[in-house]
Amino acid sequence: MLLNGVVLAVNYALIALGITLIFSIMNILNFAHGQMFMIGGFVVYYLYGLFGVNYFASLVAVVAVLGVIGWCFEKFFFQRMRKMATREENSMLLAVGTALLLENLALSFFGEKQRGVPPVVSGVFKIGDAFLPAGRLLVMVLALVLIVGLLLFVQYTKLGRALRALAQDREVTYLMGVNVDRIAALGFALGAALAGLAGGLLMTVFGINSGVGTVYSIKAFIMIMIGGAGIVPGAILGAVVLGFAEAIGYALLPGSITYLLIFVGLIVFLLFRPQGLMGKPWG
Amino acid sequence: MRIIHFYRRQLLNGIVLLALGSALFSGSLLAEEVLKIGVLGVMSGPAASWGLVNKYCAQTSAQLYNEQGGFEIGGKKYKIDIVAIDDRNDPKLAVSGCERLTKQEGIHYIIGPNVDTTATSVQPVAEASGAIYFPYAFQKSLYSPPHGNAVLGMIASYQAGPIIYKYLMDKRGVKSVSFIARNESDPLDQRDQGVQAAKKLGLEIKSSNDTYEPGTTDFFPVMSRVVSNGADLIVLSGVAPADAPLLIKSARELGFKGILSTETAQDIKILNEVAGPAAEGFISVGGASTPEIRSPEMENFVERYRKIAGEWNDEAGTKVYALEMILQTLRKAGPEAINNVELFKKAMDNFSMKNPFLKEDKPLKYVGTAYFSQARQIGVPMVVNEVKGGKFQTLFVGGVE
Amino acid sequence: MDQATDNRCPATAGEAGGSLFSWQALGFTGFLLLVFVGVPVTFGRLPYFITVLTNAAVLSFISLGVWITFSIGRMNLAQGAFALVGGYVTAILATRYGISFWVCLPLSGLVSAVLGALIGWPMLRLKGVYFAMTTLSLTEAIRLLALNGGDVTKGATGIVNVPPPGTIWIFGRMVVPPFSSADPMPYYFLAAGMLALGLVAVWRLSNSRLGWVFRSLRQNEDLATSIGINVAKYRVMAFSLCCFMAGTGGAFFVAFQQNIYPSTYTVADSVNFLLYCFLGGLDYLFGPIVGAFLLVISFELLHAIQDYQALIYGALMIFCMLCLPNGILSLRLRRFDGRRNPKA
Amino acid sequence: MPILEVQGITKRYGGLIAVNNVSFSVEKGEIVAVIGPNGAGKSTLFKLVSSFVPPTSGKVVYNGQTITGLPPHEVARRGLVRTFQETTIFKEMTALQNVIVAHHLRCSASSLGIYFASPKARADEVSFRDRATEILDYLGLGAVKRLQARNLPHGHLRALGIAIAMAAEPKLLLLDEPFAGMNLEETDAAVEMVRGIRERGVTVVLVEHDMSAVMRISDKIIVLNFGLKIAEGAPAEIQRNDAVVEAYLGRPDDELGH
Repeated sequence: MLLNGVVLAVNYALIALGITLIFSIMNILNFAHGQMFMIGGFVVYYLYGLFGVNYFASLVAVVAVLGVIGWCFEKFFFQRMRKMATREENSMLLAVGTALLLENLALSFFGEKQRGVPPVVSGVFKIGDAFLPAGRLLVMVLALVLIVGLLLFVQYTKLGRALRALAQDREVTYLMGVNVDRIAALGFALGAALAGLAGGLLMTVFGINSGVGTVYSIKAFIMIMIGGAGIVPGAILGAVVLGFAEAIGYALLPGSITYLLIFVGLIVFLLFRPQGLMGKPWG
Repeated sequence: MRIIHFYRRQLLNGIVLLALGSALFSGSLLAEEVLKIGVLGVMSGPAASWGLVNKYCAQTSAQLYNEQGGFEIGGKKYKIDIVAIDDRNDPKLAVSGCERLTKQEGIHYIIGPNVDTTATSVQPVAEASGAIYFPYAFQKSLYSPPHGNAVLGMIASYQAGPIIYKYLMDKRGVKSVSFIARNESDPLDQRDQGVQAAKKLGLEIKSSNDTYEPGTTDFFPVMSRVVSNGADLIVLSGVAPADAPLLIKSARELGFKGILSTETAQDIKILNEVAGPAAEGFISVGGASTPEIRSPEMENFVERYRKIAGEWNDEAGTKVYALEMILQTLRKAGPEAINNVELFKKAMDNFSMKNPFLKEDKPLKYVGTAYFSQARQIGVPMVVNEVKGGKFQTLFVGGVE
Repeated sequence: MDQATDNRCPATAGEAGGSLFSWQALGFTGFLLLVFVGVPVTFGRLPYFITVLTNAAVLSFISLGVWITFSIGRMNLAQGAFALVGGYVTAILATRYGISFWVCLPLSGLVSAVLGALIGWPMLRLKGVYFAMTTLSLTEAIRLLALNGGDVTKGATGIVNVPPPGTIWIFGRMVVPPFSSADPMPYYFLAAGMLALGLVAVWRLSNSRLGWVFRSLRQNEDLATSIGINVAKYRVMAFSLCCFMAGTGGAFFVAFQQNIYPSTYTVADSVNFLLYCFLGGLDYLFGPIVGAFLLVISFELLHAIQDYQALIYGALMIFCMLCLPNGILSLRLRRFDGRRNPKA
Repeated sequence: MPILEVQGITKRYGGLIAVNNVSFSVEKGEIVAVIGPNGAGKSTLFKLVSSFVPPTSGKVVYNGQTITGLPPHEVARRGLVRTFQETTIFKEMTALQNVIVAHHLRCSASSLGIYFASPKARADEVSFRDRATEILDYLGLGAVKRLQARNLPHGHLRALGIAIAMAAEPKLLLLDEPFAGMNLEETDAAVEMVRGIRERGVTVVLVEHDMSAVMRISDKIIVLNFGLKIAEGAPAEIQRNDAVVEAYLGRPDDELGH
């Protein structure tokens, strides 16, 4: 049960990190995040599942594809919107629109069926009373590596620092001579790539279909709300909380009651602590 | 200002194009006698495959008949025109879709909708406008008097359940059972019926209140609860084709050694892709789809279906029946029945023909009297499959009265 | 631009009473004529169109509520939740206690409004994304509550066979004929009536001082507090009005479809209500109506190109958002400004 | 009786003490200024007095009644009205609409009355419009009253902020940095404006950074540093006060911090 919580938490963290990255840079809640996750899964399905490309090479392709999608979204949609719109709600609704577009595109191109791929590794580990299939372990390890890699990247590279600066203060970053639009597009691409990677990893365990997007988007929202929107450690913490809440809840209660409690808990939590566990107050 | 004008022009162009497009599409099928059949179901979103399979089946059969110059009723050949509407599983859209089919298109025979929510929503409209519809939803009130316009298109799980359980008790020594259901109207209903049937047969019910949310992807937690009850058999009640392989995989990964079964149709490709070897031994209900019992006509259909839909879906083995039954019953009832469903209903009562999709010579009838006290169900043969070596293998063929 | 805006809303409430004869009123009269005379005469024989228009009318009625919360500067994703609450109130009262639909309809709105006030009181302290996310959670929470409601909501099996609205007799005269599913016309009239009433009510609200107070909340809550406006009170007032509309709208659909399930309103529905407002234009009272009618009708029109229906629908929406970020109605206004004020 | 008495008010944020046991009083008709270097706690004190932030301890007495703990709109209703440091206005209304809305407290009609445009509500609105026009004219905004507020020139924005506050008919007006970012000429005009407000019978408390303007108009000055009151007195006394001079001149870093 707790082991399962760990596996869930690590994977959720990957999703949450992507969405929190985009949020911190642009103050946009990326509604299409789940759809990006889904597309990442499909890229792996086609490359690894159908054409027999090496799994890790497929993951690299996921980064490339989603990076381009994210970059285009920011470049052609959100940048434009920010310059034209008079109300802050507009970007958020545009994000909803992009989610709808991606989902419908996926339905047209990938079809409606559930897809899966052969396991990358097989076997099941038994730890005490708990079972840990090797596939899950692999996904967990890869996700952990990615998370650590991302944190190092944001902390120590030039681009990472520019992203952080942008997240803190748009104006100042602009004055510092950084090309804000370009960095923002790169940030969006990075966030999208993370969502896609999460999809590429998790699809080996759970499979994928065109309709899963919204579910993951909502989970991502819950996580960053718990942790504090736009805060990197907050996203990880949020993922841990949600992962364990789900694992423990499902083990003790019927499924729908678990989520009922999670939602009610989230509402009550936000009422008392709108900034999340680690975040600064927003708005 | 110029920019705005530019966009406005584009917008206008778009609207004109749209209008033109729709005019073209509706104008293309004129000339001969046309028999329009409606398909109403969910064709987008997570459950899209249910409605899409209905649509593809109807289109495939229609294409096959139209190539032979149409379907003959009362000496006249009719081109079959399929009008499909996506209700997105939204009752609001189902109602307006049904209005559109019945009132706008003048259609009296509709295949679908796919779930209780939408099926019960279209009931008043269909009855008021004199249309027969073929839902793939199990709510009994749809088919029982005083309602009489709905015809169940498949074997209901509460019909298949007892037969499967009995078989497994006799042949596999199953003594206890656990249920897991998708938390929606139809599946929960199926589970309750399944539990009753199992009790009647004397099976020990180890657990029955585990459910999962539509949209769940990680079934590990819920499955570990079910597996821990230690039943010989786990019944997946009303699981969607997308969920079944994940459930099976989780159960096997958790070390479950017993039998897994479901009472709904599944898709072998999805099972293989997602569950892989874990799908071995999984028992499900299909239509006349397994290769060993198919007739040549069915083979022909399968091939054409592949062309239209891109790939075969085993669900289609069940859903192929609806249009065939509509057409054959119309032939028997005569051309007046096209616009008068009362004649159709009368013809249903003692309708019988050779099942064209089976190799074996078996009759195809309307059944369901035992459940709905009137014959409001297509007598689809109940083929129980087991996954063996990545393929469905027919365990036995049963039927419903 | 600025001049024109000022002319559009000349002052606050004082003059609104006098503007009854303005072009707004004229437009509204035209709208009434179209809805109650034009449509029945033109489409009376086409029940399918009538059903589509009925759907669009009630959906825009519900969206009007969302528009009110937009006017206090909150993105409300809980409208689906309150529509569900309203729907269940009607369904339960009508099936279990046999209460007439005509009593259930306002009652559903009232229950939703009270619930909205109770939940809204603490929740409206949140702003921006946080409010949006909390309301989104609420939509899910209410759906799950209905799913686990046991005997009260009948869980996932839903409540079916809800009787249609009955006859109204006043002094022995039949004022409203019984509704039947054979004829969508009475439903259409009811829907159109609700929309017209809702429109007048919200129009009145938005032109009165209350509307200006709401707008002041959107622009700056602290400043509003500093001049003595009880921010919390007006926020809750706006929100529960919004919930009232959701509740009555939900009740209508129960009577129209004669059933309700937990999945009747989901997050997708809540999002749609927002989109209707947004596409029409958040600054215009007619925004949600234009948006809802356009989206509902264009979705139906796109049936012609079945396979790509959803795809084109999505693309069209993005196109509108990018080219008309302030809504479709902003087109008309910009042109209007351009003529009067060539330099703008 | 003083119109405002602040008694030992303290505000802590976590371990940080923003305002530490500050007391002072303001007589009717006075102009009192609170000054201090950046980070001295002026803004916090301002929020404490206007009840936008609850104090950790101490209380504020206004017109003989304790107002600590009352919601800020209630405090405004009693006649203690604040302005904002930034150019806080209702950006998407015209200047006139801004001031008309700000008459909210003077509404004699109920919400329902307003909704149905009862005669009372109509009379209200007519009088609000007249009064708003009068206030705007008085503050020199008559010519721009039909402009969308967000397009007003910078200097006018602060005047509009004050006009909004005046519409609430304050007995005590709290001005937050009314001279910040102004050049000499503008400051002169603003000083005249503040004097004019006092002439209309309004007591003024202002928080300000600009020493010279404050020296010219204040009857009394209170100096804060690190949350503590370090001096209080007439402008001339303050100018001679060593502690004040040190606070301002001895720590040039603070000045640059903004």
